[in-house]
Amino acid sequence: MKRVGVFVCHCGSNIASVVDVKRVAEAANKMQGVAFATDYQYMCSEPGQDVIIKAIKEHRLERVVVAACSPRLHEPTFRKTIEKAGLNPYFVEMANLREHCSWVHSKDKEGATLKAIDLVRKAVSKVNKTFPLFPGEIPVEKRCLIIGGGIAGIQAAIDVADQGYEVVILEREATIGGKMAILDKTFPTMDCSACICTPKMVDAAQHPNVKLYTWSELESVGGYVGNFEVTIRKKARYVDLGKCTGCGICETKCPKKVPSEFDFGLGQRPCIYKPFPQAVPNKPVIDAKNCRKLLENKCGVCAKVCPTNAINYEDKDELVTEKFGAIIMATGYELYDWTKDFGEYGYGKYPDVIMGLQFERLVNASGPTMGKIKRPSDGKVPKNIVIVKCVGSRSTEKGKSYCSKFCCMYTAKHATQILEKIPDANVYIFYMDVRTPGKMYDEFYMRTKEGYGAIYLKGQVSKIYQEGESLVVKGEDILAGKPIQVKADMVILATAAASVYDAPEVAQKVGFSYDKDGFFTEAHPKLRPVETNTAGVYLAGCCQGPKDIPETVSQATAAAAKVGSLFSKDKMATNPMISEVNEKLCSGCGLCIPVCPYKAIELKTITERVHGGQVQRQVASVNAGLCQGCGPCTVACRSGAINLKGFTNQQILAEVDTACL
Amino acid sequence: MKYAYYPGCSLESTGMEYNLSAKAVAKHFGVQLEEIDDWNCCGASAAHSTSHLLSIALPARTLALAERQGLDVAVPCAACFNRMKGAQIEVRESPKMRDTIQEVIDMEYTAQYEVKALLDVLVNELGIGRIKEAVTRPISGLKVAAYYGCLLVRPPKTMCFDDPEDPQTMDKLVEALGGEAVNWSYKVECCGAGHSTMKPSVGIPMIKDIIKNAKLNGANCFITACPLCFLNLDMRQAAAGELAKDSFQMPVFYFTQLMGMAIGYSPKELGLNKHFVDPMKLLNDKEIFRHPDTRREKA
Amino acid sequence: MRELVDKAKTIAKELLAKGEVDLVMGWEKGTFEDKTSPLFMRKPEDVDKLVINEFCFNSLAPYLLYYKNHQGKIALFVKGCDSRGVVRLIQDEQVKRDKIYLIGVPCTGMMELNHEGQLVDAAKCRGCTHPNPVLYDIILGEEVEAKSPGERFAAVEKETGSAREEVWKAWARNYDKCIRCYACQRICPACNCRECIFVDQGQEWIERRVDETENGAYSLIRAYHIAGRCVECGECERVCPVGLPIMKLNKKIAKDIEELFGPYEAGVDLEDKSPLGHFKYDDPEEFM
Amino acid sequence: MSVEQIQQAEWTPKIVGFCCNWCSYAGADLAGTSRFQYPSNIRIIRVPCSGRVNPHMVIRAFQKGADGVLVAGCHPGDCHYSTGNYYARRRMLLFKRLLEYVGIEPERFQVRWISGSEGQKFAETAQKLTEQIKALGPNRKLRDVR
Repeated sequence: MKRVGVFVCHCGSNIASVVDVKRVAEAANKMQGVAFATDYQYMCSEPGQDVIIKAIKEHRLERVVVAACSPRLHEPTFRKTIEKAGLNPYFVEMANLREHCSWVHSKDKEGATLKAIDLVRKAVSKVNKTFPLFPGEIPVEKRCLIIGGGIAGIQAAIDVADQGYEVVILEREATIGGKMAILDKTFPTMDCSACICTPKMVDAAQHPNVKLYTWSELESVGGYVGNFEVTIRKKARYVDLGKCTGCGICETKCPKKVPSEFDFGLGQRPCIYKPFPQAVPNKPVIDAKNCRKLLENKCGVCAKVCPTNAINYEDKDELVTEKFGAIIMATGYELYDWTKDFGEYGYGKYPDVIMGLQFERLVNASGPTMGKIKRPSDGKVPKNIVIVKCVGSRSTEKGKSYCSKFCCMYTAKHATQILEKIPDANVYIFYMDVRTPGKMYDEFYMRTKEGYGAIYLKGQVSKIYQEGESLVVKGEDILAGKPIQVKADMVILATAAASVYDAPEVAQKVGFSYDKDGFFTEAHPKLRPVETNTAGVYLAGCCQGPKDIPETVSQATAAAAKVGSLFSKDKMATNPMISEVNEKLCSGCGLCIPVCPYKAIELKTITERVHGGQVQRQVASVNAGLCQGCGPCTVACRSGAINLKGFTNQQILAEVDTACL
Repeated sequence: MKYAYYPGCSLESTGMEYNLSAKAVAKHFGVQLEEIDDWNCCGASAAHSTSHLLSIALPARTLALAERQGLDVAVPCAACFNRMKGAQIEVRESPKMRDTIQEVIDMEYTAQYEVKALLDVLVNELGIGRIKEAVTRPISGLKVAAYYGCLLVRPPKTMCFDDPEDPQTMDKLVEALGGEAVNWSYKVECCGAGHSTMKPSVGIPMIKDIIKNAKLNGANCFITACPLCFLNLDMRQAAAGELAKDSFQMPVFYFTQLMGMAIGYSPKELGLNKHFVDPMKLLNDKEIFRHPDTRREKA
Repeated sequence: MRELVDKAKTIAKELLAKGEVDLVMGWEKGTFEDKTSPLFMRKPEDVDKLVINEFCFNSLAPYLLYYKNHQGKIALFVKGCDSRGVVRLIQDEQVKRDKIYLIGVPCTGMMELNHEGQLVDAAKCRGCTHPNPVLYDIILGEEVEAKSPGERFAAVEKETGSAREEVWKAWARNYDKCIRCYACQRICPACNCRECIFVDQGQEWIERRVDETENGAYSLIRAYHIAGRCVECGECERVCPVGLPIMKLNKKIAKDIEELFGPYEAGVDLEDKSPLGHFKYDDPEEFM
Repeated sequence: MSVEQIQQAEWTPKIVGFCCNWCSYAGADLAGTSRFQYPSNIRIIRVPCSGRVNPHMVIRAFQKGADGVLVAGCHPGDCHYSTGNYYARRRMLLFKRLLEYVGIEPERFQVRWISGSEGQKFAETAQKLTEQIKALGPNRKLRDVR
């Protein structure tokens, strides 16, 4: 038994008006192990804390119970108090006499007083089983990896780099820029997307603290917060970035053309190419799947015309491993592939039924039609255009259950763009709801409708089919209460924004969770929206869920701020209330491993002396940098070999025992 | 191959030619169709608009009888198939429903046997290859609009033997028989069902749209696997034609009739004399019943 | 089963003679006709004592726990249920697959004497779903059919709301009988802790008393400790000297797992995840 | 009055509540700050997560004299540790069925999701639980009667 001191707080009249605090202190004095008990008006006040410090010294107290308010409020306060008195800060336990007793039993004074005594006894029994705890320290590698070089990644990179830390942007495409580089205009201001995005791309690339790994993939991630070890696959580019000047001769001379991914197949590109003219880095890559030199060892024109000998057909993938202290996930989104589910819209067999991003290219001045809206099938200018919203969004039957959030605004944008470029056009927009919260957003929508005259029809489209040269769109106008049929020259589908196809795989590599739709899960939906449940990994942009550009940029800046606060110290203190393994008891069965949300447990091999010989066996081991102290592992362990410091089995059982007395 | 056979009420009356041709074709390919003893109404649309339990119990009784025969069930009519498959799945997935149904029909029913559309059996189970081999009178010259209607492949989670929006089973069949399956847009639209009788102002335009679209896409006849679709397209074609100011003259066939034709059965054996839109004009024009060797090839 | 013994002997002898393994575990004739004992064969001549018959109850899998530090390879005969015990031990990282050689015995069911002295089908085999080994290196003879797989949960009685007091009384009577010999724990392949919390004196979890409350806690918590891990071999109940219906609790949990989380049989597939080691977002919430 | 009758008259239920720190304990705190009244029978044990609650602790409570046990955690999807309560849910589902199977009244062991904003729900839960246990009377099953 330790010498325990009990300090009962009146909290003015908050506790004392209901609970007989004197009686509680007296009862405490008689409890086993209690060496001293007293009551005081305000324990948390300066003089109140002094009462505790003085008593610890005078009565040689080893453990302290403060019977006052909720530990969620003042536990940190009293930890500091007893630390001042020379005790380990974890030697204090609180009995919650206010929130859990006086305030909720104000009409039952006797019952409340008896309960208060019980709560004190419970706290005494728990504090008796407390062991000293010491926070650990882990060094922090002040380098940040940003996975994904879209606008989220670029913004985060600039913001982290501006704080003076080194940043690496990992991008799987040949250029940074992401989806924003594809867009023509941005709502609601209608400024040109490239005009605001490309300068940012250049800023990031030229920043002295930023390093770009384009045309690279994430291979593996090891380690933990402050100490990630990341292996990156730099894919063979066949162009020596050091030698290439980006002059572009190779691109013009390459004899083979294939559909351009950047234009979603609406335009063509050569087999040595930059995805778009303002690409960063502004240097080409060879498409190994189509290049005749690499496939058949013929051609070789690009090497012949290259003035700097930058072409290297022998180039190979290269693996690099680097250390980082933090990772920002900015992997973005992709449009849901409607062609596999939407037979009623033709499974993609009608060329004039296109997706929103394809339209962005059609209307873009540097796009395949030089900004003239022409329909893909025959290049005619469409007069009647139908836009279908929520294709694959908000559906429990097909596609995704969630709202893709930015489609309402971009369809309004598309409508105004069409009506500006083709003044006599008719734009019909089929919608489920129009959701336009945001600064100047609803005004934009109203202008589209009333100023430009886009025709909004509430209802879903049941079928699209080709009839002669035009498309027939059958739907419903539920406000008029009847079926409706529109003859259209072109249909734009506002398809759902979905997670990138391999997002779950990436999340598993880095080691955090994702939801049923493949979006990355934030640590807390309200209070920790840019963190993941893995310490040191942060989220920015659409990888967490659909969002528009301003939201993405804000989140990227927020993630950068989080990284900044992590990097502001050389060493990180770790929470000491984490799991620990009693290796003597641990049989190495590994049942605790799958239940850990943080992947903090792994098996390690230890060597033991048994009967004079040495044997090796496996035991669980907890990574202090990853463990957050939640405790499901302790329940998975049948033999009690894994225990949670601060909430040990012994402490909780002692509480149970006394609570039932 | 042996199946319990549930003709349903249509095949005894308006769809006699479907029954006739189905039995002939099945026999030809050695598919034994053993009619379920004492079968009853599938409930059609009447039952499930009255009571959900009734709509499960009616087909379940028939299925329970079939279970005694120890056979999977083949159903020619799309509506019957839809009801029966629905009942089977619900009983299979819910032990509670199984108990209730067994109590209601006072018979054991465990839903262990499959319910299949006759189309699925005669095309997918049999295999396109076997059908191709058996063709002696290719139906060349027929440009067929394969019309599936709304029930045969929907709801997709229940029916699941073909694509709900762009089904292919009958199209593949037509190609195998030597005809041309046209690509058209109204494959799975509603034929108007009972509306053509109850409310012709709604039903007839729906039929008109279907026939119009098929014709626009170059079809010269229909193939279907549903007696009600057949009835609407065939019997109401004149009315629809009036509305469209076009005497469509688009014969309608059950898929079994086209199969029977191609493997050598006579028009009478297939009930081709029972149609409202006389198919013989088209068939003679395309010389389907003339021996292939002696056909005059027409441009 | 008896006809398999010659082939079994040949295999065991060959394994030992060639030195592929240095220990073969099997069964030998017991003190009584209807019993066998585990047989540990180290030399080819030891193999002569090997028997395989309908009395080879003992699962040899738990004995592997005694050979965790064994250097060489060990061969053992496994019936369907025994092989599931081995899978359990491999999944629990107690045994390495490449350190053991499994000789599969398709099992036609064990036999035991009833109170009238007649030979009847053994209780533990009722509802067996895997008479054939699920994991083996070599198998003796043809696979056999499960006799009564539909009765897997036959032992689990329906919960009776009104007669709850009676139900508890029946269990309390049972708990009262338990002498805490821990035979059930020793024989269980899922009980592979280094120190069992019920046996180790230094723990706070339990008091080692023989009375209704402590025995009750022991039964329930032991059942819970092997929840989702019990391979349903029925050995615990067979070895219980006072005849407690231990498998009732284990089968009840197995049945609930199937009902709540979907089809699952422990120790059948090495790749299976334990039902308590993962979750689904839409797991039922019947207690709300 | 016989001794038993006296005991009966004086008996008030003992209820042990395991509350996760981030949601249910906070919910109980909120019940306090909102002054929602409930009977004084419940003793709350703070645990970091409902996933920390070992069924053995529940048994222990019954052994030591609890008449009812509550395990409360964050709503699915809200767990501070993202997934702890999902494991708790599976464990408690099985364990509750097991207790009921051996004849322990379902009301005696209850599991609830109570968020940090559900002070009202916490108070109502405590109220209802107390009433249910009062109606059942003292628990003798599994009880250590020494």
